[in-house]
Amino acid sequence: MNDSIKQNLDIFRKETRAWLEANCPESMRQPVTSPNDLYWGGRNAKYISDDQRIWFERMLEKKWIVPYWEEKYGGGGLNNIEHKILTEEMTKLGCRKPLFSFGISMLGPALLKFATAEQKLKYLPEIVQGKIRWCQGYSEPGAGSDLAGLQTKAEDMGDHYLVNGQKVWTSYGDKSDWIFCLVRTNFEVSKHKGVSFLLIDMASEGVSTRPIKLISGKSPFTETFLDNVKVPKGNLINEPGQGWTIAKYLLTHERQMIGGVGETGTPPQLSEVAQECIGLTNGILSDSILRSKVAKFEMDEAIFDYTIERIIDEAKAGNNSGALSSFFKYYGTELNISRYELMLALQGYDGLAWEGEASNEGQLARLFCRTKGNSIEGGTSEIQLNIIAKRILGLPSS
Amino acid sequence: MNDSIKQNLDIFRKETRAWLEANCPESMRQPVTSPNDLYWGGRNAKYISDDQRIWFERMLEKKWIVPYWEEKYGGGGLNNIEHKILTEEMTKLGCRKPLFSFGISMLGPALLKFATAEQKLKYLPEIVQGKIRWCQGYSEPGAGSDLAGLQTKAEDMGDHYLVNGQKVWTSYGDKSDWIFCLVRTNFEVSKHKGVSFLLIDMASEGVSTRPIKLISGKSPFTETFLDNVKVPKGNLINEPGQGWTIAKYLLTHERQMIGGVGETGTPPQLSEVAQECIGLTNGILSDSILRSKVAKFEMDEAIFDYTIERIIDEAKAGNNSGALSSFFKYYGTELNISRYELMLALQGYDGLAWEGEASNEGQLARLFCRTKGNSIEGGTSEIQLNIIAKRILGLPSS
Amino acid sequence: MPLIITEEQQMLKTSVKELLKNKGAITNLRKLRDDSDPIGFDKELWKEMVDLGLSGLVIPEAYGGLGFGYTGLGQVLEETGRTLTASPLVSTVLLSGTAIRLGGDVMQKEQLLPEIAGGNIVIGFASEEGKHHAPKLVKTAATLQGDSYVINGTKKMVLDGHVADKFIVVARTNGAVDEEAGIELFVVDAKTEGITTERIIMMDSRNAALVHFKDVKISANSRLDGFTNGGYALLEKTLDIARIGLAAEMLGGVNEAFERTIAYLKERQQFGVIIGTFQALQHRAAKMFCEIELCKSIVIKALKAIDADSPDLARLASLAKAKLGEIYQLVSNEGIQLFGGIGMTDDEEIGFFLKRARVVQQTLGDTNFHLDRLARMRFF
Amino acid sequence: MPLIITEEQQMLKTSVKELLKNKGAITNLRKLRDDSDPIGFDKELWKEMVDLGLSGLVIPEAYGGLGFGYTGLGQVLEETGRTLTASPLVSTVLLSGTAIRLGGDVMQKEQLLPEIAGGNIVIGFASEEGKHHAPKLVKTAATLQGDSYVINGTKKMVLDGHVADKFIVVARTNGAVDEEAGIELFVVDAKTEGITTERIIMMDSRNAALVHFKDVKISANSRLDGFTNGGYALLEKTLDIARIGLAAEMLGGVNEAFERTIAYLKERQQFGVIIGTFQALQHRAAKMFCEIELCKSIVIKALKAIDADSPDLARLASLAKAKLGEIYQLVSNEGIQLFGGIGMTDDEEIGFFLKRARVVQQTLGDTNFHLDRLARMRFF
Repeated sequence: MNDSIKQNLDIFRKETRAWLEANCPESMRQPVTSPNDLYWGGRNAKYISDDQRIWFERMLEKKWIVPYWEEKYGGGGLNNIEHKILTEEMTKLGCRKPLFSFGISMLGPALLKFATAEQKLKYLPEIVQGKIRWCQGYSEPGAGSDLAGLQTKAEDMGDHYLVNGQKVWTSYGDKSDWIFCLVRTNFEVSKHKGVSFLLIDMASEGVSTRPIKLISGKSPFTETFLDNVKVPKGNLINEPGQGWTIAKYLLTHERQMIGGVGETGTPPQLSEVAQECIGLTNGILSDSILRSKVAKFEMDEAIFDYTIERIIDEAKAGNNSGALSSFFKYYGTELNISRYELMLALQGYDGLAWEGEASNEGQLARLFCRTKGNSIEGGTSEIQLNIIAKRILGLPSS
Repeated sequence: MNDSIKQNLDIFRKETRAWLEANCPESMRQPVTSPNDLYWGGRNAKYISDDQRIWFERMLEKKWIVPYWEEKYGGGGLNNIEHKILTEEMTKLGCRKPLFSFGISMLGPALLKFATAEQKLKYLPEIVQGKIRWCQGYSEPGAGSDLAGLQTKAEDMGDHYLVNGQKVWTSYGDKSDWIFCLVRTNFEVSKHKGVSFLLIDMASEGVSTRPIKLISGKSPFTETFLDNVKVPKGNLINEPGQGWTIAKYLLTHERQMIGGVGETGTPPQLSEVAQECIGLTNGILSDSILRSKVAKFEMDEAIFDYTIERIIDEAKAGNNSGALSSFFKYYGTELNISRYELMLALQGYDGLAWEGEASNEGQLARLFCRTKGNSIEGGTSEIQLNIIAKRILGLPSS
Repeated sequence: MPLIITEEQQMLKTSVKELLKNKGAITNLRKLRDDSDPIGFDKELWKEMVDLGLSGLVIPEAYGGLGFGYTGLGQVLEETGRTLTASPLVSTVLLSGTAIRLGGDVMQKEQLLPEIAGGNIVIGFASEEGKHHAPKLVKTAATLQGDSYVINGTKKMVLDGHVADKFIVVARTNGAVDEEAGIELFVVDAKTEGITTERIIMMDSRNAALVHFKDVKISANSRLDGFTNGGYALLEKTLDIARIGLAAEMLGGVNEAFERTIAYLKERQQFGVIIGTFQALQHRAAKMFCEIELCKSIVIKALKAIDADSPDLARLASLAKAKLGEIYQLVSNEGIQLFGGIGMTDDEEIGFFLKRARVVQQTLGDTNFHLDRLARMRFF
Repeated sequence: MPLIITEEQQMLKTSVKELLKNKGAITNLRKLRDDSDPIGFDKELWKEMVDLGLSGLVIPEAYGGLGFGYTGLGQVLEETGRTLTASPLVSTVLLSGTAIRLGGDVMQKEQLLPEIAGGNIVIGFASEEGKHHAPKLVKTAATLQGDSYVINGTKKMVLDGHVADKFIVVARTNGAVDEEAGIELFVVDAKTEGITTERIIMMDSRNAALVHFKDVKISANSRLDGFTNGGYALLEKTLDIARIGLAAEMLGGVNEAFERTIAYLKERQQFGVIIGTFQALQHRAAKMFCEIELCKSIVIKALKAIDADSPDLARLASLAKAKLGEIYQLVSNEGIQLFGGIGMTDDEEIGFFLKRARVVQQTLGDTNFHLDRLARMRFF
């Protein structure tokens, strides 16, 4: 990097910090403690505070809602290095993201890669402005891991598609404005080839949603019903039959998100919980059977963290270990499930309450139940093991 | 049962006991401590003592070597109840079996069910008299669990078969006189249908054996090589192509044997070994991690014993639970493997010696190595799990 | 004593299964939960269970019961475990009924056992005080004042405690916390002054109250003093019997969750094939099958030991509770995982087994507690 | 400090791999075993290893070594773990060399380190006395008499002890058994009067002698007294470094056994199909893969911590030894099972990994020991 570029970047960093310090309200620099703290935009958007509105509006004006998209789409046109500097400075100050949006994280990349120029100009700026809240419609009832087996039908009616079918596991389906869907436009060809990628306005007649209640209680998921929904043909992205290619591209983005979403702070250190809940006899945990399990868990937890460290270091050194995302997904979720099994064992009777203030409305029990989904969502543990066996170890298919 | 029959049986029991007491030498009433204590018969038979010879000869004369076979085959013609009484009385007095023989336990049942009258009269009396020591030739190198994939070829040469091939895992192949073999007589038909059951004199030209050394050291197993061996056509049992049916029938007998063979006395109680090897601190085992493993093992061991008890009781009550033999094989061997892993952990450095007097020539380490074969021989653990999944749980084949 | 049930026990089991199939099914528990039912169990169903004699199964005929034995009660509990039926069977019959039968004097028995057999009262068993089951951890004091005891303390996890008519209260007349000597059991009327209860709704949608005793004055003859070796021995024996009863209930849950999972494996398709054909899932199913065979054996063995008054009761109780705790956890986890996304929804019933498994695991000692106890019994 | 090896370390690893591929292969160990070789390692091969500088890797340049560091030595040990090469690398370089480097005074270092680097001597590390690794369990006494120490006691599991030229002996100058204070390390010439050795052939076909010290008189300046915090601290630090080195060796064994098993799964047919297509086996293989990823991480993390003189060394050493012990056991068991009958034969090499896994598991503390130690470090 030559000196003048470096100098320019130093200036950019200084200016960025100054701007953030001047413009990001104090309350928008506090850690997020619940999903309700976030601003999601959309037709029915509500700000939880004036600070939140001010922060969003200032960032929008600065074009830093999606700083790395081209300016013609409402982005800030920053290059990779500038974007990295901005992110670093925001992290340093603790600035919240001004807008949370599946449009930015999931739909946007697909549009940029696969949509027509016209479609990009129509949808991307709306995403940046937070006008439309998007949700994702891939999974269907009965399909589970077999995403490509989807049955939602989009019939070509000349000037529009007539869509019939049902989607499940739509995050915030009841709060979203539009849904990007995988639909089947052709039943004659092999299952992967008949799939198309379609954008549907959820205000259209025939669209309805129903919340899904999980074993842990309420959830952000809904079912989405599509009943004779008319969709303009221009809402199809790329060619008919390209849906699977687009979906695969997007799934990599989704898998990255699952790792980070829902994490609020670091989980409690099990050995400390153990000391508090079980007590010590002669300096060791009074329940020696549980002690053994906690020790084994903490060993694996510590070494899993070093493994993340190592693999990042290897990647930096140019040692790309692609399919390892399946390892992280599998081992990380299994560890988390073990953590909550042990938490429940350590808390004993106190961990079993489901309602009431003392238990914070059954917080531990509900979290415990929720972790059981970790090894299912985003590709089951079995799927991850299949991928490791085949792609990494090269074991043959039957 | 009417009274006169009952009276007769009481008389039979008294006479049996009296005869055994009068005729079974004291030294033949001592527990067997090593396979070398057993009399196996055969062309090169050696008695380890006069008592052993006397005991065999007296039982032979009494026709109680195989008391339940018909007299024309050299048996004692006892019915089921009489045979049960004899066994019970022998057990009470601790009488050893006068003859150990795969001819009695494995080949005999097959001959009785599948052989011609002539073949029965030729082979069965020789078995009873201990003249011929038989061994079994099923497995082949490279076949493993896929028994039916055997490649040993028996070509029909008009007046004889010409046999070429190789067998492995023949118990005491180097000490036996004849081998009963599965051979392929037809390569045109499906693999199960081309198999025949052939008896081969191991003194024939072209038969040779080589001992198999296991990871635990020596073993009773050999490889058996069949190199242009001429076998009379009369040595084929039943029709050509019936070998698989006969083998399946025999395998049930073999699986029963594996449970019992090699067991000399009850294994040590792990918790006692633990107390001795590890010691206690404040009344609990000083190594609390090992304590947890030993406690879990002893739980499963105790309950496995109750399971044997329960299933016997259910069977007595007419509740026949056929495919459960796979459960016993699987769980029993896995338990035994765990037992020796724990023994090794408990004995620490002392359990690692392989030679030398102090360790009784590495007894524990060798036993440990040997247990690794338990989950392979007699149908691998994987095969047992397949059987349970399909036959008991009714899960479909792919 | 063969490890099989008699024809009579089988008949009982079959009629209970019939009764619960409709009236005690999980839909019932779900309704109680969604309606925030103030009682927490179905009183009408309980009446039918009483009419079938279930409340009197282990109460001697002399006291209005059937004297049918615990092996029989175990069959009933197994069926309530299959259907996850909430009822006072555990609190009133298994725990309190056993304590009174073993430890009551003639007057106490004559007064209370017929009421239990008749299904007229609910009795909460108030023993627990800490986060974990710990029978010796008794801080609650029973202080003798003239011809009364005055009770002070707080009890946790009192099943059906918020609707109980009476309590069996474990309290200490002397000795330090964690000492066996001084622990005694008392019968206390729930309406006695100084008692307050807080209903706690548990993960499994059942109730377990927090019960506070503040200067609760009861007559000195409320103590259960009829057991040979004193209060703590009475408590331990009552607990061992109840642990075995819970293990029987757990066996029902294990069997039901497993059978539902196997049925699902046979029907569910992924990638165009029945998922039950996948070998990795087959092996997991087969391993669960093996473990369940062990579960069946220890439950029947332990139930028979109660009826035979075996000296080996404590060891068998811990084996049963430890093993069933381990396997109910395994089977309920595998159930959710193999049902996949649908298993995570509240609409599907498999999740109810997960929740019941975790509550019953903790109740009267989890696998860790009982493995530790087993090790101590063998002096290691 | 990124968790990757440098180019130099990679080059070293590659040249060691080349050397051992032929000359240090398992056939070599088998030959030593079958010939009942009196030394127990291949002297010629050891000479070549010395020529490559391996004996001097962790010895400072000032004392004739390369000062290359433990991360480098770890790469070498990993390769000897793959080939199961028997050599004095563990006894003399990893254990004794480290103790002298850390705890010797200038004279001791000048006398001994160049000899080690030059591959001229074998030094047995004599610390163990019980059935299990227990650093504080030292009964062997070193009694000061004038300007001599007199050593009495018996040491177990002294690697290469029967061919050692010298010993580092852990002995007690005062204090009770199991006390840290009073434990000291001494350099003792093997030819000193009163020393007898008994060669013990181990399960893994290597040697670990029993060494008896009877009134062994050594000069008072044989003590390693150069370490800041005294004898026991020197012992613990030496052991932690050696545990990490052993973990690196184990990683090599784990990788090799796993790769052989995967290769076998791809080639072996049963019922007419490649067994590697069976999903149950695929999942077991995939789970092993994941565990091995963890193994790789903790080994490099711990090796780097030695070279950085990290205060976290003890915890990382126990993590490494505990995890590698667990996974070497898993992978070597699965190796035998998946090779099937052929895996049980002495002709097939997979069984050698099983045997080495069990010996190295016990050496300097097994998984149980280190999990316990980790728990104590976190005060539970």
